[in-house]
Amino acid sequence: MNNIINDIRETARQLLADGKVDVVIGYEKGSLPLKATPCFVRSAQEVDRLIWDETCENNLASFVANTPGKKAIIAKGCDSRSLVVLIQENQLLRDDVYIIGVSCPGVVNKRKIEAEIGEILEATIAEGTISVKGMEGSKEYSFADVKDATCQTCRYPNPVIEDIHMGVTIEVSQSTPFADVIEMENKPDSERQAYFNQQMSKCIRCYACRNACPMCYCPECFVDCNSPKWLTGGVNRAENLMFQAGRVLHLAGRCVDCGACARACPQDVDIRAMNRKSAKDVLVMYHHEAGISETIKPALNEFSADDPEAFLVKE
Amino acid sequence: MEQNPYLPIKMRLIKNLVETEDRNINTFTLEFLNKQDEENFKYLPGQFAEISAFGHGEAPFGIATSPTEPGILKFSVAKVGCVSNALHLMEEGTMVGVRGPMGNSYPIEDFKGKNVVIIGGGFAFTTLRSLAVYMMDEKHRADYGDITVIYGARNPGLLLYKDELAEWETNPNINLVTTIDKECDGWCQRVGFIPTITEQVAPSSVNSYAVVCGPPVMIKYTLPVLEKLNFPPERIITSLEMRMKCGLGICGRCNIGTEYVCKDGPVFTMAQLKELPSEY
Amino acid sequence: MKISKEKFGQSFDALAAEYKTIAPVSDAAGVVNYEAVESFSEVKQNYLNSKLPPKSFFFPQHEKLLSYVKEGKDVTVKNELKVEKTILFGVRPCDAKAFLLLDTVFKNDMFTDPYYFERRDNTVVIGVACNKIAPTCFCSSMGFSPASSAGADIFLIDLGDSYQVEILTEKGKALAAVFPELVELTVEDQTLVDTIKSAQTTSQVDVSTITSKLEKFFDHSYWDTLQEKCIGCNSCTFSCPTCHCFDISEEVRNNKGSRVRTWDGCMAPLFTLHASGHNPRDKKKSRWRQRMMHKFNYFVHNSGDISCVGCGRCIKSCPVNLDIRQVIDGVNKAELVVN
Amino acid sequence: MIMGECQVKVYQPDTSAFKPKIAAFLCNWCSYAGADLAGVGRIQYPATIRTIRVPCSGRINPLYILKAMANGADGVLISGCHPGDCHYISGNYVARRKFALIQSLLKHVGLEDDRVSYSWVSAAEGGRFAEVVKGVTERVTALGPNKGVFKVDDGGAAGE
Repeated sequence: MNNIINDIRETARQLLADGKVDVVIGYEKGSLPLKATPCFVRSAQEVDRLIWDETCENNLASFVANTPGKKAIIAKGCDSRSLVVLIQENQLLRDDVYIIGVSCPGVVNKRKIEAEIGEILEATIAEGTISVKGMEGSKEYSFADVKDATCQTCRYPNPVIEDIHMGVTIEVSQSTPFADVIEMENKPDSERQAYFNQQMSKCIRCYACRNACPMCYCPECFVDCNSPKWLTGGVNRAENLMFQAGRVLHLAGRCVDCGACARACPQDVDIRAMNRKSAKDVLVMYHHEAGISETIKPALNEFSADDPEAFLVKE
Repeated sequence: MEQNPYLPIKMRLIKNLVETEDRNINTFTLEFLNKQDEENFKYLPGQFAEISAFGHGEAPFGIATSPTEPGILKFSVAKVGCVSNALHLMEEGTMVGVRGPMGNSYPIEDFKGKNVVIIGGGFAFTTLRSLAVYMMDEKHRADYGDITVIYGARNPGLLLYKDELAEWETNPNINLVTTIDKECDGWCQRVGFIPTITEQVAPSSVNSYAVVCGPPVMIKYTLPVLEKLNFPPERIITSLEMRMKCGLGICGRCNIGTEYVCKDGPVFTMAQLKELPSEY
Repeated sequence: MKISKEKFGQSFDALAAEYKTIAPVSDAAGVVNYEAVESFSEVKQNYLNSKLPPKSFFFPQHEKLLSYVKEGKDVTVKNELKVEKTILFGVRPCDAKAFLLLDTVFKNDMFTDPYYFERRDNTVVIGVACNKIAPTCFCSSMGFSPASSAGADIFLIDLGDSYQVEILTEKGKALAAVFPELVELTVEDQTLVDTIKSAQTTSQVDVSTITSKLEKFFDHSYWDTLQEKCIGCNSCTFSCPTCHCFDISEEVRNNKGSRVRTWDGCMAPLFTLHASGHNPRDKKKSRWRQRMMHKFNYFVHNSGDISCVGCGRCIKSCPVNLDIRQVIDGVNKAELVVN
Repeated sequence: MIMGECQVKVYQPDTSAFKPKIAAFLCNWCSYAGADLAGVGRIQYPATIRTIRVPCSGRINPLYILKAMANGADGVLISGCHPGDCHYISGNYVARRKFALIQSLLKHVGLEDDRVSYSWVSAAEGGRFAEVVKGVTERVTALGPNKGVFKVDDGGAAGE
């Protein structure tokens, strides 16, 4: 990892020094253990703030469109897919962004660790091992065991679009994609309903999921619209489900499953469960995955005369 | 327990009058249902009230009537949002909710013995009308010096209270100057933007207060004129507009600096505004 | 004086029959929040603090203010204020202090918010000192400590199998009548009490000069870059025990409706958007500045205290790790440009 | 006219049983005309649907369906032109992709399969329209009233 960060810093330094970009959007060390924080580097002297490790969990693509000027962005596989969608949807000019692609081994799921050993006091990461001192005790974790759920099912750890590549390309194990969704689908209706009820009752509608999502860039979100008023101010299971379902349907064929929403959620709602269901449907029905190529049109911008019609009412 | 300030009183909409030619502003006349309600609703020019269009919501509007006009309240409202649209479509006789009066008022006590120059633009004339009518009332007229009203709109059709303005033209109690932005047929008054006209009319700043309400751009260019005429900032009064919900200084959205516009405002002197962050 | 947990639990259970009792409860995933309980056995022991602040029991996230029925042109309006006698058990010192701050918001020189105060007046707050201090806690910097009793009616210190009891208010006294006789602390108990009382948070920030510094800080360039990584969600404001901004909206079906108030926050652009389209705080920068200025300057002018209690919830919940302690530090370190 | 002469079978609703309310979003050019034809042809079908005419099935926002369920509809029927027959060339092709995803997602989160029904009915298929409504009504009736997966606390029914 150390070599990667040196390369990243050197690249950033060059870009800024040559005036090729105005800002480099990357990660710096956060104030909490095992948490990096987005940073905006505007001068060559500052590039040493940049870091790269398993704590770089934010999807920086969500900052790109709102940051003025030419920018370089450090992009993981999922971030790069978000950039592709943004470019396809004319939210971003390809020429305005210099993509420093980094092959990503995944990010750490801090919450899983905290659930076991309490709030984290100190942590170090070395060679795939995370040593953590928590309020309730210390423990060593193998990174694979505390990898974020998104990263465990990641199929695109290597950037799909980039101007320069960092790190060794990561091989993807071709296990069944969407095994988790299939498992969920096979459960009885009542069980699924109970699961989503329980998840949705946790939501406090802070909209961190929406705001952390690079694809949620609508100037006025349907939840904020007051005529028609889709949602009331009510914060209850049904309203929350309507918010999340509405959001998932807006993201159908666009969601790149970066998991930023789920990681942003302060209430730990399993937002991905719905998004991934929709992503799976898009893959199965329309053989499309969002953001893997600039040339393939998004699934819902396209159609074919023989699209499946299994949803039609039985007559 | 004291009265619940979130509960509106009911008032009957007795007149829903299209005020401007573009049909964008209507004047609503509301009638108190009983003496008690009216007694509890003691207000002064410059204050506002939260009006509920039941089924649509609640929004704050400046009171256009003067306390000297008993039995009713009037509001002139532009059709911009949910509540104002509902009000525009409302049939006469419908009950609306009213909470108030809210906010502070124009400093009419300070105005006593002084000349008052009222400068208004567009549909921001509502509480200014209240002020003018209040001061012109026979009980109060003697308290004040010269009253000058400079009122402008984009075109004659957009002037509020046209009948009343016509009456003021000839009223010796008040010196009315009306203006429109661009010349048009049938208009025999002044033509020009408010700042220019103010400069032409050049009301004396000696022993005078200026009250300015209007669109931000009008205020922006009128203030330098008033400064040139030597109005000190303590004697330039304006009324701010902010998004409001509770009207009680609690919900936080009209907060500017240490002030809550709904409770500590909406009327401020320029001297006060200079101390506040310019977030309005 | 102290009471054994067993006896306290019996009194608690007896009170639960008469009062609505709210206490910290742990869910299956180990997340602690305040919920209605019927017995002391449900109450989570040794918790750090709740994930969401207990402010929602006085100021719910979603609350009906009034309801109405329209009939023809007429309308009937009904007050929806409903209050139950409540015991709020297990409030940490930071949250209890936050109640005192909220009191100054919901009652100002002109108005009193009946929805908040009816609940507040009918609730007995039982505070419990912190035995454990999280790395994100910084209450010691905010003028109190993990064992401050301010804001509580009854204050307990957890001594393992018993509580040291302090009755602080009349409300507390009335409730404490059901406690069996209190016994003296042992020498060991006293040592433990002293340890807990002298504990300080490990994390500290300097807020001694922030209010005066912010006085002339409004146009400082510090705000330009500070907020860049903020994504503008409301997880900080919703998890804050002192944030109190709200929205009032209408929920309607056919001829019936109600007016509800819901939590809102200054981070949302719609918060200040006028119907005309004008927005006085249209930039993330101005919204972030508002949050800081309000907490650390405006609030001090209006209520005499900083509107932050150092509970650290916003630090833990922020998706981009925009740490309020660092922001305070940043203000402290920023140079004022003297013109 | 004497009722006995009427060719169509009179639909006899059971008044005691639960009668669902179904929001029907019908495209202007085919399904709405189909419903019209059913009416003109006096083809009886249950009076359970509340028709909302939309320009094209492609106009149907997924939120319409969610909002109808949230507002207490017991069922939703969506119908447009047959694929290939869209008045706007491709509106229903685009809609078809959306509908498939909506249907799948709603089932996934626990909404009963038959609550929301989709079908293609042309302007000439008045009889078929009636059959579709009958079928949908039967299935929704079998499910019973809206169980509230999306239905929210009725703000308006306060104080009752």
